[in-house]
This record gives sequence, C-alpha cells and structure tokens, in this order.
Amino acid sequence: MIFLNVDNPSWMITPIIVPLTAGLLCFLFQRKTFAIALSAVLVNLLAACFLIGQLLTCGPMRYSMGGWQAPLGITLRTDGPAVLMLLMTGVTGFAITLYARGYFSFRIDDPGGTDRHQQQQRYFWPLWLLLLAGLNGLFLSNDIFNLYITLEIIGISAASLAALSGKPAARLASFRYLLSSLLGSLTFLLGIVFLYKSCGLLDLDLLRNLTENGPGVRAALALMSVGLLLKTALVPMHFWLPPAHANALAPVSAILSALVIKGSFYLLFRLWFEVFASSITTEALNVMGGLGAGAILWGAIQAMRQHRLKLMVAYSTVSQLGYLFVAFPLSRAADNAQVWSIVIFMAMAHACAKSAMFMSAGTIFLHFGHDRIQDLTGVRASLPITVLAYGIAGVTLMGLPPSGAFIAKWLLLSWALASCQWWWVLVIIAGSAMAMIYVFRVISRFIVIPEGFSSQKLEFHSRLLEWPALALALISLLLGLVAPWLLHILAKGSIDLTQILPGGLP
Amino acid sequence: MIYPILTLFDILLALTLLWLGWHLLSTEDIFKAVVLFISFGLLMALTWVRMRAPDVALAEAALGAGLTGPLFLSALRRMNRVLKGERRLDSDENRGEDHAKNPKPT
Amino acid sequence: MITTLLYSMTGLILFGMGLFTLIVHSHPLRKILAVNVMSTGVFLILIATAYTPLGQGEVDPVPHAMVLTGIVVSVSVTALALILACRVQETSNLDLLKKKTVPETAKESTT
Amino acid sequence: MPKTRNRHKRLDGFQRLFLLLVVCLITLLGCILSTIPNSAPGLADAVARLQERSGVKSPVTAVLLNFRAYDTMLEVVVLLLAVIGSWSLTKSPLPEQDTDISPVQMGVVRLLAPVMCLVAAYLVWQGSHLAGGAFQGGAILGAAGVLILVSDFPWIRTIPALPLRIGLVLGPLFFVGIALCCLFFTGKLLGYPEGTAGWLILLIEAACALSIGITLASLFAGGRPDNTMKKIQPPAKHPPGKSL
Repeated sequence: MIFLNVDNPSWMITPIIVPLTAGLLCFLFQRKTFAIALSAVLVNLLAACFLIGQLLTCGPMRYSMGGWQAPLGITLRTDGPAVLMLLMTGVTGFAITLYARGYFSFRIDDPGGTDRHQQQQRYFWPLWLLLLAGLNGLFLSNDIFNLYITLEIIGISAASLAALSGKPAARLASFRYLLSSLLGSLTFLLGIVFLYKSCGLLDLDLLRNLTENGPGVRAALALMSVGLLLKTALVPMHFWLPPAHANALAPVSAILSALVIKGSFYLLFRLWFEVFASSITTEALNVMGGLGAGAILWGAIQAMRQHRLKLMVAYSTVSQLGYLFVAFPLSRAADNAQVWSIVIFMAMAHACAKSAMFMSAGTIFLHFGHDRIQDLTGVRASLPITVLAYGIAGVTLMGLPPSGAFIAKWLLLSWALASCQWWWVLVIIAGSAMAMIYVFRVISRFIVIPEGFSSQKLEFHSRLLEWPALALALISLLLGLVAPWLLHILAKGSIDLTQILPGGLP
Repeated sequence: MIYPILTLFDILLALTLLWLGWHLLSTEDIFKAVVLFISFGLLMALTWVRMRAPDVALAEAALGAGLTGPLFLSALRRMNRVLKGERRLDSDENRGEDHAKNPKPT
Repeated sequence: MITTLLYSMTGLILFGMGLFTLIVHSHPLRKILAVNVMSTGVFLILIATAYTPLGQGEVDPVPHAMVLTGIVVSVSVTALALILACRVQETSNLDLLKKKTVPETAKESTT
Repeated sequence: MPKTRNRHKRLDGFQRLFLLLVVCLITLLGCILSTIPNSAPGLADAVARLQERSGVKSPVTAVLLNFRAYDTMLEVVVLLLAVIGSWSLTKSPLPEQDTDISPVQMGVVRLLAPVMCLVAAYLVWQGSHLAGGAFQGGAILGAAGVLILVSDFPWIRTIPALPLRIGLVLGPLFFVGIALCCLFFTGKLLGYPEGTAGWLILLIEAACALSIGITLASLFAGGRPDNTMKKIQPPAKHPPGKSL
C-alpha cells in the first residue's frame, strides 16, 4: 500500500473529497444526514491535523491532479498558511456542525412549523458540506481557474444557505448576496482572462516565477482584487454583508461570518503577497490599508448603533475585517512569514470568536424569541454558559491578551511604530475601544437581572446549543498561548522557491 | 482575397452584438428584453463558430438559447402571476411568526 | 490579430454595459440579464484571446474548456438567481396579499 | 458608443456619475487589453503534445475530462448545488390545470423528445473526436426535459423524489467514484490507468450528461418535487390539507 505512506502528497485531497462525497450522500439519502456530516467534518479535522504533521515532517508539497504537471494540469499544494486555514475550517466547522445539530433539533422539537424546519435541516447539510469542500479546495488549490470554480461553489452554497431561513428579509439579502458574489466572481474571471492573455499560464507557482510585470498583469491583479474585495466585503463594498449575515439561521451566520469571508480574503492575500508580490506598489498597499481603517471605524460605529444583536455581530464582522487589511501597508516593515503570521492569527481568532458569538446570539434568539438588545436583560440567569461564551468571544474581538487577536494587534502596533506610521496605531486603538463599547453594551444587558425576573425557560436546554460556542470562544482566547507553535508551522511551511519545478512537462 | 469580407463580417457581427446587448439591457419591457436575450444567445453561438470554438457554440446554442431563455420566460410568468395576485399558496411559506419575533431592523 | 482585438473590445463593452445595468436598474430580472451579458462579454474576450486564424496553427483549447465550464456555471447560477428572485417577489407581496385575502391565509396557516 | 442615446432623460446624478465611471473603466481596460502583446504562448502546444496520451481525439474534451478533469468535477458539483439551492427555496410551481395542451403540441413533443435524447447520446459519443461532449449532450437532454415539463404531462407530477435525486447525484458521484478508483489503482486522483482513459472518459461523460440533463430540467421546474406524490390536483387555491 504505497499510497498510505505518511509522505504521500495524495493525502491533501482528503479535505476536499471527503466533504464533497458526504455532501452528495447527504443530498441523496436525506436520512442519517447528521451522522454523515459529523463523520465528514471529523475526518476533515483529522485530515487538517494530519496535513500539519505532514508539513512539519516533509515540508511544503505539491500534488498534480491526474499526474499532469503544472502548466496544463491542476496542482494542489500545502504550505503553512494553507494548512492553518484548513485547521481553522476544520475546528470551526466541527463546532458549527455540532451546534447546527442542536439548533435544528431544537427547532424541530418546537411545536408549530415542524415541516419547514425539517426542510431547512434537510438542505442545510448538503449545502454546508459542499461549501466546506469548496473552502478546502480554495485553500489548497494552486491553479487560478480552479480557484474561480471553488469561489463559485462557495458563493452559490453560501447564498443558498443565507436564504435558508425563509424569511422574506433573508431571501432579499440572499439575492443581493448572490448578485454581489456573482459580480465579484465575474470581475475575478475577467482578471483571469487578462492574466491568461498576458502570461498564458494558470498555475500560481509558474505565475510567480514569471518576471513579466506589464500593464496586463497589473490590470489582472486589480480586477481580481476588486472581485475578491467585493466577496470579502471590505468597506465600500460591504453593503450586502450585514443583512445577509444577520437574517440567516444562526449556524449559517456563523459559517458565513467565520469561514466564507476568510476564503476570499485568503485568496486575495495570497495573490498580493505571494504570486504578484513583485507588482505591488506602496500606494496600492496604502489604499488597502486606508480601506481597512475605514472598515474598522465604520463597522464599529455601525455596530454600536444597532438595536439587534445579530446585526450588531454582523457589523462587527465588517469592522474586524478591517484589521486584516491594515496589515497590508505595514507589510513593508516585515518579511513575508511575519505578514502571514499576523493575518493568520487574526483570521483564526476572528473565525472562532465570531462563530461563537453568532452561535450565542442564535441560542439567545431561540430561547427568547427575539434579539432586541434592549430587552435582553437577565439572559445570564437562563443561559449562563452562552453568556460566558459571548463574553469570552468579546474579549477576543477587543483584542485583549491572551487571545490570538491580541498577538495580531500587538504585531500590527509594533510594526506601525517601528515604521513611524502612527496613524494606524490610532485606528487600531480606536477600533479596539469601540469594540469594547459594543461588546460591553450587550454584556451589561445580559448580566443585569431585573427585579421579579424568573428564569423558567430552561426546559429547552440543549447542550449542543451551548458548549460548542463556549469551546470555540475558549479556543479563540487561548490561541495566543499556542502562538509559538503556529509561528513554527508558518515558518516551516514558508514558500521555498527552490521547490518549484521550472515549468516542466512530464 | 477573403480577408476583407471576413473583417466586414466581423465588424457587422460585433456591432449587431453590441446593439442587441444594449437594447436588451435598456428596453422598458422585460419580455422584449428576454426575447432579445435569446436572439443574443443565438448570435453568440454564431460568434463562437466564427472564433473556431464549435464546442462552445454547441453549448451556447443549447444552453443559452434552449434553456436560459425558457428559464427567464418561466420566471417572468411566475412574477407576473404574483403581480396579478394569483399567488400560489405554499404550505412551507413563512407564516409571519418570524415577523412577530423580529421587529423591523432600525 | 485585428479580429482578436475587435472581439475583445466587443466583449469588454458588453461587460461594461452589463455592469452599468446591474448597478443602475432595480428590476431583479434585469439584473440577472445584466449578469448574463457581463459573463458573455468575459467569455468573448477569453475566446478571442485563444483565436488564431485558419491555417495559422491550432486554437488553444484550454480557454474553450474554461468557457464551457463558465457557461454551465453561469446557467446554473442564473437559474438559482431567477428562482430566488421569484421567491423574493412572492414573499415581498405576502403582506399586501394577506390584507386582501384574510380567510385564505387563515386556512393556509392550519397546516 | 450607443450607450447614452436612449436614457438621457431619466438618468439622475448618481447614474450619470456611474456611467462616466464605467465608460472610463472600460476605456482604460480596453487600452490595456490592446497593449498586451500577443506573445503569450498559451497552453495549446502543451495540449497538442500530450494529446495522444489523453485517450481522446478532441482537444477540448481532453482538457475538460483528462488534463483538467478536476475543474470539471467541481463544476458538475456547482450545477448540483444550484439544484439543491433551488430545492431548499421552494416547491416546484409547475402543476397547473389551466394549461390545456393542443394535440399538435403533444405530438410534437412525443416526436421531438426521443429525437433530442438520441441527439444528446450522439453528442456525448462524438465528444471524443469532434465537438460535443457531456455538457452539450446534457444541455440537449435538459432541453428535452424542459419540453416535456412545458407540455405538462400528468406523469411528471408523480415522479417520486428519490429516483430524481439519484439521477441528479449520479453524475457527480460517479465522477468522484472514478476519481477515487484511479487513486486506488494508479496512485493519482483522476489519473486514468494506461489505455483505459478513453472508456472511462466516455463513461463519465455519459453519467454526467444524464445528470446535467436532469439538473437543468429540475432547475427549469423551479423547485423541489412535492414529496406527497399525490398532487394530481393543482395546488393553487385548494386547502393544503389535501396535499399532505
């Protein structure tokens, strides 16, 4: 059994093929879907851990689909950022799957509207598993047209998931989301066309080795960036995000906010700092940083003004995305692995914290039937664990130690000071302060127990509704403590240019 | 020499494509737009043949004209039915309970 | 060469027209039509890139495969978007209809 | 550009600004596009060199189902995703009593549908050496399905959901299955064993064409089939208790 060797690169298809097959089977059988989904996400998580181990022992790897080498065939590759994003998806996806189980069984047990909830659950699992396969494919793919297809898979399944709740508002938001996502992928595709016209290549490694740096490549990069920014919802293009994320079902909101956005961001970052690093100018980096700063401030201001919990969390996503972009202009003061480390930390911490927050918000919505922040007093008495999860996730959003976000922000601040760009410092501190305000504004409501308040709603209690959120929140909090280990993975898996084949055909 | 004739044909085809595209996007009547879109698809199939892409031409003729057009038409009919008030009643439609739970976002 | 340029420009203008319509017009069907026109424009540029005149070598088949893939993707997304648009239309009129046909909706809610 | 001709009167400030922006953008992109030298070699040579190892004669099919078969596999999944998404949204609104079919149309459909199926099969088969293949064949099949759906045969409403789902999933699942078998036998995902590529590609294409056809027809049907399977009556305006 030669392909069971640890150093066989074939292992890296597991996170793509397993959720894909499981999604197809879920759609086919429509029974025992949770068992299929759970085993798929479990295998996915194990595969992510295995790939990390493989990376640490064997270094970055390439895998050619069907044995056809790079210029024509499609390659997959693992490196530090890719496996860490896989790990992020695996952990978050596992918790979200458990939570979704609790969520749907709660809704189905609820008298009234049973059929509708069963339908929702029936279609949730295949959509979610295929989305997971698309995300993993995006993280691993090394071919620009293949990346476009994974983006389409993600976009379609995410939009369908967003419409799943059946509310008219959710459908409208999902329609906008689908159109924005389509516009984004079409712009991305136009970028691919420009790229193919000027280089005649699709493989990212070969594109990186290309010395040609003409206007065609720049235009391609600009188009692809705009498309991806639209999908990532950076501030001027964030209009679709809050309604889509706030009106979806709670597990779906968690998926969209924690994972889907990270996919397109990851791709954008890879394009900017790996593939086309030589074409990037300081002005472009500053523009991205400026947009990021705008996102931090605008998202935080909007989050403070919201009256509904889920909308607030959604706007906080807009705000937190900004930090990822502030890392762009500061990258000139650091080397490649450092930029990756900051972005990966931020993305992982945000994925765990934000999904924990949406799960908590969903649990609260389920138990109280609304999510008006004004009326959510005394939640602590009924749902102490959920409130705890919410609070811990809030700590991560604020960026307090020892969370992963703290490490990322600390690195950002130190680079900003080292390169004498103090204005970023102001933005980061202001964003964190505002995060503190919007998190505490809600927590203070939760904690206060008004007089005559009785918590009689505990009979609905389900462990799956509370513990995954708490676990994710704790992970996001403790991420800072394992920082050296993550940095080790990133350093180990950093891009080794000698590994790349010089465009050889078989 | 066949070249000038071919170029003339190209220019004509391109202009027709643009004209059709603009009209289908700007007519007031959506039905007319959909019909124009179907003819646009057929013309695109011709363009693919001209571009020596018979595979794409086949797919465009079958998908673009044969499927997308009917899709648009059926959607249009469905929407018009809604506007006329002959709405189909689903058993899985929203009962308004979520409305009661969430007030309008402010 | 001139053919490639001509068709590329056509594709680009189609893309621009679609983009303009997508943002400016509000009717959902019009938006979906606009997206279709945009995608056709992109495909046209790609195919024009691959074009070589008869007798000057083979046409690059990779863009053709890409466009085939893209056409199928765009058809499926169009179909999904159309159904979604219909649902939006149906449910956004729900409130209006409820006021008109109260007994019907009352019956309906017994399921 | 004919862009501004018709709508001068109704364009407000934002729209004018946006029009200007789009025109500038397109002009800029056009300039860049025209300055790109046509020197990029593309992948045509690579395809031509590897053509005989691909097992098929048509270069496009070779790219789609051998060199870049992984793309195609994911793309078949995209189609399926659209169906899952549409099924999650709504039930199919198709059955309608008030459409009465003229015998002429009936006859035309009875004649055309089998012919289209034959054409689809022929397209799939000739995909290995000429233009054609799974997508084109599937599209024709889908068109046949649309024709049948439009004619509103009564048996359409009684198609149970499970065979339909099997038909939908068949293509992608078969594709993934073949891919995994290849992994088992040759150690490469989608790396067809020597000499079997042609047959395997034809098999995959046939399965995918079937699935694509059903997929497109389901997309046209516009929603999930009613699981109750008793819906001979039109659903419009009848008490829903009967349909359950």
